Amino acid sequence: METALALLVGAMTATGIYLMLARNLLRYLFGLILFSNAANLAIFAAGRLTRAVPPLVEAGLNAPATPVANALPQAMILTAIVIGFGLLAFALALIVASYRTLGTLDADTMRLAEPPVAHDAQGTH
Amino acid sequence: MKLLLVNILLAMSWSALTGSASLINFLTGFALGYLALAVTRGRRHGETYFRRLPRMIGLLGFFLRELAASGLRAVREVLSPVRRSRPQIIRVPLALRDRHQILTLAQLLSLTPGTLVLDIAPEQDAFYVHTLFVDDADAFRDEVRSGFERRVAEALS
Amino acid sequence: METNSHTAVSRRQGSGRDAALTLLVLAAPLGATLWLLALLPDVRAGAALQFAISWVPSLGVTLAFMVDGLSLLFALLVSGIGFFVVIYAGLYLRGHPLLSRFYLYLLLFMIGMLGLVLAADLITLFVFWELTTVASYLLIGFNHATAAARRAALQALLLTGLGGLCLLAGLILLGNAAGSYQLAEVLQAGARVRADSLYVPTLLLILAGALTKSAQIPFHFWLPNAMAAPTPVSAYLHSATMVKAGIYLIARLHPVLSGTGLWEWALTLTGAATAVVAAVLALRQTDLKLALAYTTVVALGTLTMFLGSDDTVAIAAAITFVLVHAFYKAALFMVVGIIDHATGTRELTQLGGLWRKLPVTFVAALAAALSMAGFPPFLGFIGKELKYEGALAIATEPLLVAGAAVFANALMVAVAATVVLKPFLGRPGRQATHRDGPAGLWLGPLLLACLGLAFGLDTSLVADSLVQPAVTAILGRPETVKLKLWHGINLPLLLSVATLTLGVAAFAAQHRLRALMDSVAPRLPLSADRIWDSLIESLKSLAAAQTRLLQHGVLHKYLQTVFVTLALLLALALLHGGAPSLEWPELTIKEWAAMALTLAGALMAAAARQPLTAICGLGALGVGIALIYLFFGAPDVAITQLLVETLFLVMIAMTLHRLPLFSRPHHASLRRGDALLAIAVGCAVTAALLLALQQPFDPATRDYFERAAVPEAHGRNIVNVILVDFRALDTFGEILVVFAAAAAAVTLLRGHRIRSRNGNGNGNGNGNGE
Amino acid sequence: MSWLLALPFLLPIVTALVAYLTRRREALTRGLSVGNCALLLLVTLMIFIAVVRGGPVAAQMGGWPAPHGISLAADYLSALMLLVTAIVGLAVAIFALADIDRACARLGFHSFFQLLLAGVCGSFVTGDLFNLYVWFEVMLIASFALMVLGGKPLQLDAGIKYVALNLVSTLLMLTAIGLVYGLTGTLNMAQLHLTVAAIDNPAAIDVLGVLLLGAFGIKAALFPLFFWLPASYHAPPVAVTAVFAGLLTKVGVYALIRTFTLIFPAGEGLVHQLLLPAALLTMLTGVLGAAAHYEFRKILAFHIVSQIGFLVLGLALYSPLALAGAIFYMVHNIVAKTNLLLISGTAQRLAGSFELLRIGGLYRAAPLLAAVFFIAAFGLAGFPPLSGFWAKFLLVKASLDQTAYWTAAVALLTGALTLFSMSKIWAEAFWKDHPGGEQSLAPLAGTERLQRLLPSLALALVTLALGLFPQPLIGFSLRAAAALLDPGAYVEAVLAGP
Amino acid sequence: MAIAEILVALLILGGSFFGFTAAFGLVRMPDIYTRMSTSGKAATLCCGLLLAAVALLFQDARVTARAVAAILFLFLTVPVGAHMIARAAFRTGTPLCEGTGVDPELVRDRREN
Amino acid sequence: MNSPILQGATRILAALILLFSVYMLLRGHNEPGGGFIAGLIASAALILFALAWGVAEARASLRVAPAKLAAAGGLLAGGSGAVALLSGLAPFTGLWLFIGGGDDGKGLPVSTVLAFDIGVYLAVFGSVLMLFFALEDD
Amino acid sequence: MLELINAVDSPLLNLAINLSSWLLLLALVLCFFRLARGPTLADRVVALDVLNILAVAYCALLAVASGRAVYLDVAIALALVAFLVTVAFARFIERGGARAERGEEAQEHGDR
Ligand code: NA
Ligand code: NA
Repeated sequence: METALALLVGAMTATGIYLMLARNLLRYLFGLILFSNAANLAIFAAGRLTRAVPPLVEAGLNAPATPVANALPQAMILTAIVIGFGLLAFALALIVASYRTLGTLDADTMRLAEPPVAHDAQGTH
Repeated sequence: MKLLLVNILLAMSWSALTGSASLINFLTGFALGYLALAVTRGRRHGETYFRRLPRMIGLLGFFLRELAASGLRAVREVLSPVRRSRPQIIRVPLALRDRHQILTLAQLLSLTPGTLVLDIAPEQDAFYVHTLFVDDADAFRDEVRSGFERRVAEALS
Repeated sequence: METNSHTAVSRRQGSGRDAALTLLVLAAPLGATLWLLALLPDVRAGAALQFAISWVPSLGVTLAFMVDGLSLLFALLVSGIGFFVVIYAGLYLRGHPLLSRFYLYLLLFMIGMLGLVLAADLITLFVFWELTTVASYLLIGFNHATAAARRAALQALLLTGLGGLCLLAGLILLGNAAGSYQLAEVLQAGARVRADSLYVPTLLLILAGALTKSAQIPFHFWLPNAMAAPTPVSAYLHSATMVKAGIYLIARLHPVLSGTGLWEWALTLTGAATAVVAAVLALRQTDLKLALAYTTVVALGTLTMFLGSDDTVAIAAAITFVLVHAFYKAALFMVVGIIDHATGTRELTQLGGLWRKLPVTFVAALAAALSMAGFPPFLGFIGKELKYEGALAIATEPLLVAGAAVFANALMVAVAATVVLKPFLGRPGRQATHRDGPAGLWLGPLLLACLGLAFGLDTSLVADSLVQPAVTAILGRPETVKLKLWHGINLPLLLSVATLTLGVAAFAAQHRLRALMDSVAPRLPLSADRIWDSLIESLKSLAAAQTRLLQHGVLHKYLQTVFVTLALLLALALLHGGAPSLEWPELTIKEWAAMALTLAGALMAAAARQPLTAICGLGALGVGIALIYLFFGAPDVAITQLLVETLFLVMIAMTLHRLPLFSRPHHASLRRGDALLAIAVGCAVTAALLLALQQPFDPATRDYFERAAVPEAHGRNIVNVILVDFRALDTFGEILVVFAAAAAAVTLLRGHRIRSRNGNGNGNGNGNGE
Repeated sequence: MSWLLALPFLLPIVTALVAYLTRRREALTRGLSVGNCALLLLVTLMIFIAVVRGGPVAAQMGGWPAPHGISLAADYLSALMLLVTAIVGLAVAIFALADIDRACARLGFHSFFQLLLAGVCGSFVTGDLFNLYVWFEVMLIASFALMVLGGKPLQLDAGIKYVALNLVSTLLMLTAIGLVYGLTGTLNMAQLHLTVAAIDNPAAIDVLGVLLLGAFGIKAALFPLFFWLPASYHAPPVAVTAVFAGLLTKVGVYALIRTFTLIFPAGEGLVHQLLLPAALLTMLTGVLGAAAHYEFRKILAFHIVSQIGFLVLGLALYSPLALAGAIFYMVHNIVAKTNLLLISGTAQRLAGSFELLRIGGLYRAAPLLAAVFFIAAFGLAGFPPLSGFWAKFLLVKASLDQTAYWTAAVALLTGALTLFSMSKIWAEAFWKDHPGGEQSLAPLAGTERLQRLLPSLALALVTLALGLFPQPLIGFSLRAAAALLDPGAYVEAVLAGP
Repeated sequence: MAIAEILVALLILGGSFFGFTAAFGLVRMPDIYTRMSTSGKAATLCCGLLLAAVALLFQDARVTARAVAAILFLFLTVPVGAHMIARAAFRTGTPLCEGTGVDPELVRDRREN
Repeated sequence: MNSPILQGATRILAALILLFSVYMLLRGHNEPGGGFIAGLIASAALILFALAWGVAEARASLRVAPAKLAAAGGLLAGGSGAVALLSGLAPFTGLWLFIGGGDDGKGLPVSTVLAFDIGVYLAVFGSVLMLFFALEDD
Repeated sequence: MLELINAVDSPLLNLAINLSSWLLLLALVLCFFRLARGPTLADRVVALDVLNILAVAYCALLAVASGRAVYLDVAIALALVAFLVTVAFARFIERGGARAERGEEAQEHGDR
C-alpha cells in the first residue's frame, strides 16, 4: 500500500516542482500547494498505513481493541496542514500585494532588489 | 426559531435523561417538549410557532415529494437516449415580499424538476427561471403562484 | 600639506591642548626607553628576562614576553625613535583636528611593535604583528580625504594582511612541528622543525609574512605608496620600525629555520634583488620622500640578504645596519618633513638654497646623509665596512652578495647626495616661508643624526651592549662582535672606495640616468604597482562575473538551481547506497480511484491554462487526498485537509479577479527541461520514501500513545489527545504560525494604507529603493 | 528546570501576543519589547549557568516521558546559542526603538520581532525533530512579516524571492522529518541518536541525510542554495536585517550541526563528503559576491553567506577543535555581524544612503560610530585582538591539524577578501568625504543617539572582550564540541525521564 | 431487522444510482444550465438517500441527528449554490444551448438595465 | 455580491455552521474534531457571511475584532499550559477536574486540555478571519 | 476485486454496498471528465460542486459499510466545503472571471 502512496507522492512532488519552476507566481503558488500536500502524504505513508480504522478508542475501553491507524503521523500532518495553510495564505497575500505594487506576476521581471545591470566596479576606494 | 431550538434542546435532554439514544426516543422527547413549550408559553409570545410547526412539517413533506419527483425526472432525462427537454427561461413574477419567503421559494423552485432560479429581477419582483420541461410559460407561472407561493406564505408568516 | 584642510584659527585654539596631549603621550616612549635601558646590563650579561601570563591555555597560547639581546635592540629602537617622533609630530601636526586620533594610532602602533619584538610566544607575536598592520593602515590613511592615501592604506593593509595570513598558517605549522608556541621551546626545536615534512611550506609561509611586511620584491611597491602618510609616520613606521618587523621575525626564527639551502637562497636572492632594483628606483625619484622610501627598501633588501647567512660577521653586519639605518633614515624623513612644512613641496626640482633659512635642519640632514653614504667617522661607515666583510665571509655566494651590496650602496651615496645637496645647496628654488621652526621640530633629526656620529666615534657604545647580545640571540650561540672604525687597508675598504667613486659618478650623471629610466620605464611591461591594480581589477571583475552567474536575480533560475542541486544530491545518495526495490501495490479499487483522482487533479493543475482551471484541479486533488486519508483511517486529517484546502481555494478565488490571467498557455515543449528536473526530483523523493519504508517500523511511541490516551490523558480520540496533550507544544507553535501569518498578511494588504496615513517616518530608508 | 527551559520561547510569545493587541499604544509595546528582551537575557543566563555547572539539562513538556512526548534540552551548544540570541535580541530591540518608524511599529513590528526570537529560542532548546520544524516555521513566518513590513516595492520584490526559496526549504524539511520518522518511529532527537545508530541501512541514512542537508542548507544559505539571502537582506528596515543576519541563518547552521552530530553523525557517509566542498565554495562565492557590490548591506549580506561557509567548515572537518572553532565562530559572527548591520543603519541615517558611493565623511562626523565599525569590521576580518581572530585561528588550526591544506588556504584567502570588503566600506563610508559635502550629514542627538549607539557599543565591547579574553569561550566551545561528538550526556539527560 | 436491512440496501442503491445519474448528466447535457438542472437535484437526492440509510442503519439519536443535520444542510446549500453559479453564468453571458426559449419580458428587463 | 437568496440562506447557514463548530470543538477529545477543525468550520461560517453580506457586515456581526480573538486564543492556549506551574508540573501538563464524579472519571470533565483546545479554536478562528477580511477588504 | 473493510454481515447489504461503490466511483470519473473538459469556468465549478457532493455521498456509504459514524462528520464538513467553494467561485466568475473565457488580451508578458 505504501508503495502506491510513495509513487503518488513522487508524482505530486514532480508536478508541484514543475509548477513552481514556472515564472508566474500564481503557478508557483499552485505548485507549492501540490508540494506541500505531497509532503503531508509522505509523512502519512512513513507512519505506515492501516486500512479504515481510525485511531479512536471505543467508549468504555482503555485502549483500542483492534489495531488502529498510527495516530502520531496524523497529528503531525494536522499540524503541518495548518502551518502550510498559514504559509500559503501569506504567500498569496504577498502575491496580491506585489501585483498591486509592482504590476506584474512574472517573477523574472521583478528586478528591483537585484537590478539586471551588473554593478560596475567603480569605487574610488 | 428560538423556540424550535429550545424544543430540540428539550428533546435532547429527554434522550439523555432516559438514557436511550434511539431515534424513536428522541422524537418522543421532541413531541413532549413541544407540548411542554406550548403549555408554558401559552399565547403570549410564541403563538405563531405552535401554529406554524404543523404547516412547516407539511411544507417539508411537500418539498420531499417534489424533490423525489425532480430526481426521477432528472434521471429519465439524463438516461433516456432521446432528449425530451425543451429548455427555456421564464420570468416568474412574485407576490411574496418577505426575504425568508423568497428564499424558501427559490430553494423549492430550484429543487423542482428541471427548474433553476437564474436571477432575481432588479426590483426583486420576479424570478428568472430556467426550465426544462415546461411547455406553457403562463401555466408554469400559475402553478408556482398557486402551489409553492401559497404554501410558503402559509408556513412562514 | 597634510594640514591644509583645517584653518589657522583652529590651529591656534588647539595648540595649548595639543602640547599637553603631546607631553602626555611622550611619557609612553620615554618610560619604555628608560625601562629598556635599565635592562641593558642584565641582557648584556646574557640573561633573558621572561614574563608570561596564561592567555588561552586551551590552545597552548600564553601572553609571554622575553627580553634578550635581539628583542632589546629592536625594542630600544622602537621606543627611542618613538620618543623623537612624538615630539616631532606634536609640532608637525600641531592644531590638526584629529591629532588625538593620530596619537592613539601611534601609541597603538608602539604597543604593537613593542609587543611584537618582545613576544615570547608565536601567537602572541602574531597578535602584535597584526596590531602593527592595523595601526599602519590607520596611519597611512590618516589624510583620509585624499584618494591616494586611501588607496595606499588599502594596498598596505591587503598586502601585509595577506602576508599576515600566510604567517599565521606558517606559525601554526611551526607550532605543530615544534610542539609548542613558546618561543623558548621553539628555539630549541630547530632540528626537529627542519626535519619536519612540512618544513618547506612552513618556511615559505613565514617568509611570505616577513617579506611582505618588509617590502621585499615583488611586494615592495606598497612602501613608497605608503608615503602618503604624514611624515612622522613615514619616519617612524615605514623606515625605522615597522618595516623591520619582517627582518626581526627572520632574525628571531633564524636559529629554528636557517641552515638549509632553501633558507639561504630564498633570503639572499630576494634581498639582493630587492636592494638592487630599489636602489635604481630610488635614484629615479624626484620626490624627496619617495627617494627616501626606496632607499628604505634598499636597506631592507640588504638586511634580508645578510640574514640568509649564518655567518657571525654577516649577522653582525645586519644588526649594525639596522641601527645605522634607523638613525639616519628617521632623521632624513623628519628633515624632509621640515622642508615640506617650510616650502610646501618635496619636489627636488623645485627646491634649492634652503640652508640659509633652515641652517639647523641642514646640519642634521648633512650628518644623516653622510652616515647614509657611509662616510667615516659615521656609524654608517662602520656598518658598510662590516657589510662588505660579512658579504665576503658568506661562503656560498660572496660575489653575488658583495656585488649587490656595492651596487646598492653606490646608488645610496648618490641618493644621499641628491637629498642634501640639491635642496640645501642647489640653485635657490621655492622659498621657505619660515625658518627652522621650533626646536622640537629639528631636535629629533639633529639628535638622531648626531647619535650616528657619536656611535661611529665610540663603537663600544653599541657593540657590546646592543649588537653582540643581538647576534648571540640570532645565532643561538655566544658570539663576540667587535666594531672598529679603522681596520686597515683591506678588501672591504677597497670596496668602500669603489662604492664612493661609483656613487659620485651616479650623482653626477643623475639627470641623464633619470631621463634614461623615465624613457625606459613606460616601455616596461610590468610594474608591481600596475600589476597590483590589475589584480584588484580582475578580482572585482571576477566577483562581478560570479555574481552575474550565481546571484542573477531571476527567481526561476534560483529555483532551478536549488532543485538541480537537490536532484543531484539525492541521485548521488541513491547511487551511493542503492535504490529501493519496487513492488506492485495491493490496493482496492476505491483506493486506486482516490489516488487517480488526486493525480488527475495534480496534472490538471499543472496543465491548466487559466488560474481557475488550476484551482478546480486543486479542488479535485483536495477531495482525492481527503479520500485517501479517510480510507486509511484518518478522518481528522481528512476533515482538516478538506477545510484547509477549500478555505485556501476560496481565498484564491476571492483575490483572483484582482490578478492577471496566465497570459499564454505554457507549452509543455518550452519547459521540457523543467519537466525533466521535476520528474527527477519526484522520483528521488519516491525512492527516499521507499527506502525509509524498508526499515521495519518501531511502534514504541505509537503503542505508548494508544495505551496512555484514555487512562492518562482522558481522551478517546488519540489524534486529538496528541494534539492537545502529548504534543501540545507543537500545536501551540502552530497556532502562532497561523496567527503570525494572518497578521503578516494584514500587514501586507493594509500596510500601504497605514503608511500613507502616517506619512513616511524616518529610518529604514532604502538607499536604492528607486 | 522544565519551566526555565520553556521560558526562552514562552516569554517572547506572550510578549508578542500582548504587543499585537496593544500595538497602537506605542510606548507600551516598546517597553514590553525591550523589557522582555532584558528578561530573556536573564533567563538564558540562568540556563547557561545551570548547564555550565551541571551539564546538559532536559525537560519533558506536558510531563510525558521521553521519547514519547516533546523534550526540551539544553546542552552546552544550545545554552550558548540561547544566551547569544538574548544578547543580540536586546541590542536590536533597543536599536529598533530608534530605527523602526511609527507605521512599522503599528503594523506589529514588535510582535513579529518577539515571535522571531521565540522561534529562534525554540529551535535552540527543543529536543524533538518535529518540534524543531514547528519552531522553524514560527521563525520563518515572523521573518516573512518582518521582511515585508512597510510594504515598499523593494521589500515586496525581495520578499518574493525570500519567501519562494525559503518555502522550498520548509517543505524539504517537512518531508525529511516525515521520512526520518518513518525510518525510526520516533521524533525525539536523543532517541534518534540511539535508534539510527542501530539501523543498518546506509542507503536510507544517506538519502535522509542528504534531504536534511538540502533543507537546512537552504536555511543556512549554503552554496549553491544561498540566493535568497543576498536577494533580500538589503530590503527590510535595518533592525530587521540585523536580527536576520545575526540569527536566522545561524539557526540553520545550528540545525545542521545538531542533526549531523547527534542524529546522523557526519564523521562518515555521503554528507560528510559533501559538506567540505560546500563549505569551501560557500566561503569563496560569498566573499566574492561582497567584492562585487557597493551597497553597505549587500556587502554584509554576502559576507553572511561567506561566514556560513566557515561555520559549516567546522562541521565538515568534524574534529573537536573544528567544531569548537565553528561554535566560537558562530558566537563571534552573530555579535559582529549584527553590529555591522546596526552600524549600517546608523550610517544610512547619518549620511542618507546605503550606497557607498553616495555617502562618506563619517570618520570625522561620527567618531564613535567609526570606532565601533572598525572593531566590528576588523573583528569580522579576523584581526587580533578581536574575536574573529580566534575564530579564524581555531578553524585554520583545525584544518592544518587534519592536513586539510587547501581548506586552510581557502579559509585564509577568504579572510583576506573579507578584509578587502570591510576596508572598502571603511574607505568609502568613513574616510572619504561625503559627496554632498558636510551639510549632507544629519547629526544624531539625545535619545536617538543613545538608542542607536548604545547597542553598537555594547556589541563592539563584546567583540573586543572575546578577543582579549578568549579563554572562557574557547574552553566552553571545546567542551561543547566534545559533548557534540560524544552526546552520551545529552541523550542521558533527555531520556532519563521527567 | 430484515426489513430495515432491505430498506437500507434500497436506499443506498437508489442513492448511488442518483449519484451516477448526476455525474452522467454533467457529461451528457448540452449546456451549463441543463447540466445544473439535472445533476444538482440528482446529487442532492443521492446524498439524502444515503444519509437516510445511515440513520436507518444505526438507529441512534446522535447519528440520526447528524444525518438529518447533513441532509438539511445539503438541502439548504445545494440549491443556493446552484443558483449562484447559474446566476453568474447567466450574468456573464454563458451561452445557452440551441433552442432555448427566452422570455420576452426578461429581454426587456435586461435591456432596461 | 448582493444576492437575496444567498443572503437569506447565509443568515441561517452561518448560525448552523457556528453551532456545528462548537459541537466539533467540544467532542473533539473523544471523536473526530477538536480545536483546529472547529476553528476552521467556525471561520467558514463567517467567511460565508462575508461573501454574502460583505466584510463590514461580517465584522459588525462578529463584534470582536478577529485579531483580538486570535491573540486571546493564543494567550488562552498558553495560559492553560501555564496552569501547570501552579501545581509545580511541567508546562502544558494537563490538569483534570471531574465535577460531580468520583475517581472513576465519570463526572463532567473540565480540564486545562479543553481550555487549550478552546484557545486553539479561537486562535484559528480569529486568524483565518483576519486573513479573509484583509484579503476581501483590500 | 472490490472489497470494503468491515462490511456488515448481511450479504444483501454487502452486495448493495459494492454496487453502490462502483456506481459512485464511476460517477466520480464522469465528474472529473467534465471538470477537466470545461469548457467554461462555470462548467468546471459545477463539476467540482457535484464532485464534492458525490464525496459526501461516498462518506455516507462508507459509514454504512464500516458501521462507523465517524464518516458522517466528514460528510458534513464536505458539504460545507462544497457550498463555500461554489459560492466563492460563482462570485469570481461574476466579478470578471469570464474575461478568461472570452480570451481577453492578457496584460502580462513572458509568462510561461
Ligand atoms: Na522554516
Ligand atoms: Na541570517
